[in-house]
Amino acid sequence: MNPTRKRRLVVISLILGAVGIAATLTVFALQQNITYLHTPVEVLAGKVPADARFRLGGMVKAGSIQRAGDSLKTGFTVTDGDADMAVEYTGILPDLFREKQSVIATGRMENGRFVASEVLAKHDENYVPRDVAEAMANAHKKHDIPEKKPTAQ
Amino acid sequence: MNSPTPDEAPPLLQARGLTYLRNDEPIFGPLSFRLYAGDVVLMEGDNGSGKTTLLKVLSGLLEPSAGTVLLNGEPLTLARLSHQVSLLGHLLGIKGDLSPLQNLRFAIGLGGLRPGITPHQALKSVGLEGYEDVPVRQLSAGQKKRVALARLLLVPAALWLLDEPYANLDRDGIALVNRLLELHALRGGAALITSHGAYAYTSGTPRRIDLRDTAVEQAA
Amino acid sequence: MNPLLLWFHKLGSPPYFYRLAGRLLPWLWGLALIGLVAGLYGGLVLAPADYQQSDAFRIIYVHVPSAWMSMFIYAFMAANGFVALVWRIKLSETLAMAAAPIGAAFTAICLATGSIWGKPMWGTWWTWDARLTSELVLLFLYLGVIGLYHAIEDRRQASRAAAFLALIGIVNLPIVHFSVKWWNTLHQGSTVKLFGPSLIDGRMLWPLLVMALATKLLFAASLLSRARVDLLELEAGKEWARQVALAGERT
Amino acid sequence: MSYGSSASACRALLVRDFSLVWRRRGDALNPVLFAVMVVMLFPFALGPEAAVLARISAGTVLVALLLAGLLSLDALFRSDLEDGSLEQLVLSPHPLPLLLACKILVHWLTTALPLIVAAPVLGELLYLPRDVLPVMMAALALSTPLLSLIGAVCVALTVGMRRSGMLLALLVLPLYVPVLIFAAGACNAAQQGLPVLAPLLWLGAALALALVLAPLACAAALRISLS
Repeated sequence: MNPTRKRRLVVISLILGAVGIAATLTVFALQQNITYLHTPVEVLAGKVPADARFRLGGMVKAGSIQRAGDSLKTGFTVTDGDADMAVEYTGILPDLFREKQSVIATGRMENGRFVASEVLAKHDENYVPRDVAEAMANAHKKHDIPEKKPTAQ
Repeated sequence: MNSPTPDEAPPLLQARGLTYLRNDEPIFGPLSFRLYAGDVVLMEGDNGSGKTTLLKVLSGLLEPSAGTVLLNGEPLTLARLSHQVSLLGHLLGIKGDLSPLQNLRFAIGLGGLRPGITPHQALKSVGLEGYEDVPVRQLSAGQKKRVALARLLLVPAALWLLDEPYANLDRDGIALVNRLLELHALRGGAALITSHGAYAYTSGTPRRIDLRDTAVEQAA
Repeated sequence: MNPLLLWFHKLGSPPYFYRLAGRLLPWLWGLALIGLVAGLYGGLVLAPADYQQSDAFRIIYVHVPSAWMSMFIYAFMAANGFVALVWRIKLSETLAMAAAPIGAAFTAICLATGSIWGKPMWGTWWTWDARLTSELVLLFLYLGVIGLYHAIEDRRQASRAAAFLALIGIVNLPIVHFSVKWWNTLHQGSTVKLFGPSLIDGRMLWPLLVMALATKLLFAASLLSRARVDLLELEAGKEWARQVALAGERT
Repeated sequence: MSYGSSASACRALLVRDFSLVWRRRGDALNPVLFAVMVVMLFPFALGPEAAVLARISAGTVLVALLLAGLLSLDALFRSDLEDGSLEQLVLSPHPLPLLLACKILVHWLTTALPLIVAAPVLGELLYLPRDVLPVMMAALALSTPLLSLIGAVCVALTVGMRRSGMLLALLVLPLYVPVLIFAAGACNAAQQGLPVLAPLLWLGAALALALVLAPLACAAALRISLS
């Protein structure tokens, strides 16, 4: 075999080897799941260590928002459909924060409540004109169809 | 490899219509010439006439804008070329922090060793006996050049490309370079040297190539 | 040679490209302008307000097209860089380097509009989520390519070095695109999908598509304008460039 | 005639570069000193509160090491370029990527390794929780070679320039960011008692690719820069 070809063979097999190793490690890495946020179910199942600061993700439960009259303190419940988690936050909430809205709250657990230092509203990828949304809501009410949940994740 | 008789052998180095442009300004060329085993060719040209660039193109460091370089009749690839070419540029490629011996050992590791010579012998033949273990930094400019010349002796390359080999050398040094060139030519090597004209290869009858002259075809 | 290859070959010659671009440019600028006006009017005035974000959503008519352009231009730049490195085609070098500042501008617009929108909607100017971070990295890659190009004196060597950097940076493109899918983060997923139904009402969609087209035209127009100047500079010593300069003086 | 094997060329290169570092062993410690200084500034700026410092300790150490590595990066090919050894390296009959891999190895061993050895001390200065230390060391072991490899490619692109400091930082940082994110991600996860394996595996995967691809890219970049 001439030297050029031999060299090329070595390079190609090295690259293939590296890609193989990298792919294997990637497969293992994908099995471990990197979580950007945790849902209430995961928190209640004890997947988050007690004093860890983490992001809690889910939907604001309908009718759960309680605003304190004299301060910026707000309490609400975040749900992922299976479990609920009480959240406490002091500060200005984003415009999109409302009932049935996906939110991501950063903070830690204190006495069974999640005390948030930051609440971000997650927008979903659906854009619907207001009149259409109202018409749809009316139609759903009329036919008693549960409303389509905006994807929480 | 079979060894054909010298008459049939393709030239050690052949340039065909070699041109180099920088920012679309021609640096040199088109240039055509051949170098056979035993040739020592002097490349003349003023400062800035592209001698250094030509040597870089011939050594494979730069790619020509047009034309081809053939080595033993085969087109240039860096891998093949570098086995057979030794370049001594303005920058000597010598580490000031290391001794001549360490520098030479590195050069041997990189380029291989010509049979029948040791680093000590090479240093002796360039007149640096006794300086083997002195850091190169403490040597004079001419002595540094001699270390680089010792490298040429050690590495088994048939073609020497020397950029201003006489610069920084005293009369003995110039004689030494000429002696080395002669020896190299006798052994079947070839050399292309540049000079801005102040010194010249005195022994033998060196062929000359003038860089100002475009399209030189030098038949041997 | 087959006609398509022949055409590409011709296109690669700077004087031919210079003349062709010169003929195309007025059309491109005109169409881009019309498209921008129509798209912005459609998006900012005609499109109905969103059920959740009301009027604030209208920033997508600038934000989303610039985000698409930031990636499109990078891919364009890297593809031309590849051609420039492999086949040494001068036109590709010029196009790649002319595209870089335009791409950087679109990326900056995308980041700025996203930030302006993020403050009222999400509740933060900036968050280190995967989409935002990778888009910021994209901006730095553009800046690196531009910086490297201008730091090297020899124009052709500079464009090859910068093209090489652009090629290395291309690993970032899939990260930008898939970041919202791979990591479950704050930034929402794609609304307009190439495959499958888009998650946006038709009345809101068409201005977005018009804007997408208009930004492409805008890119093409500014790219050709820039490339023409660069080519003229690069080929200043050539006969055709001298003729162009003389013709310019005469008129 | 014997041209020598590629292995002997690598050995010669390693021997030469190590003796060069040994001749200037004082300079070799500069990155470590720099990292210690950066780390020491944080308690002054943030106050000596242990809880605050412990929270940021792993990230600070990572950033300090990254910056220290960045400082020493410029020297990777600088002296070889200035004395012409780089030309000899490029012209040698052996595969340039292999030789460059050796140079990168020397760079990592002489600048990153002392930093890794110093990392526990730096962590201690910032009250790094003891149980996070092994994870941080693993993250450093995986990320510093990655930084050296990526950095070498960028240095090769800027090698011809006389003043390349800021430009080099601009080129290198976007490529360093993902490495830093995963390394810091592992440390933060460890600090909160979350699983740490995934970011480390990602770093490992990137390292496997970079070990092969970076020397090749570095050689190509160097050829462009020297032309």
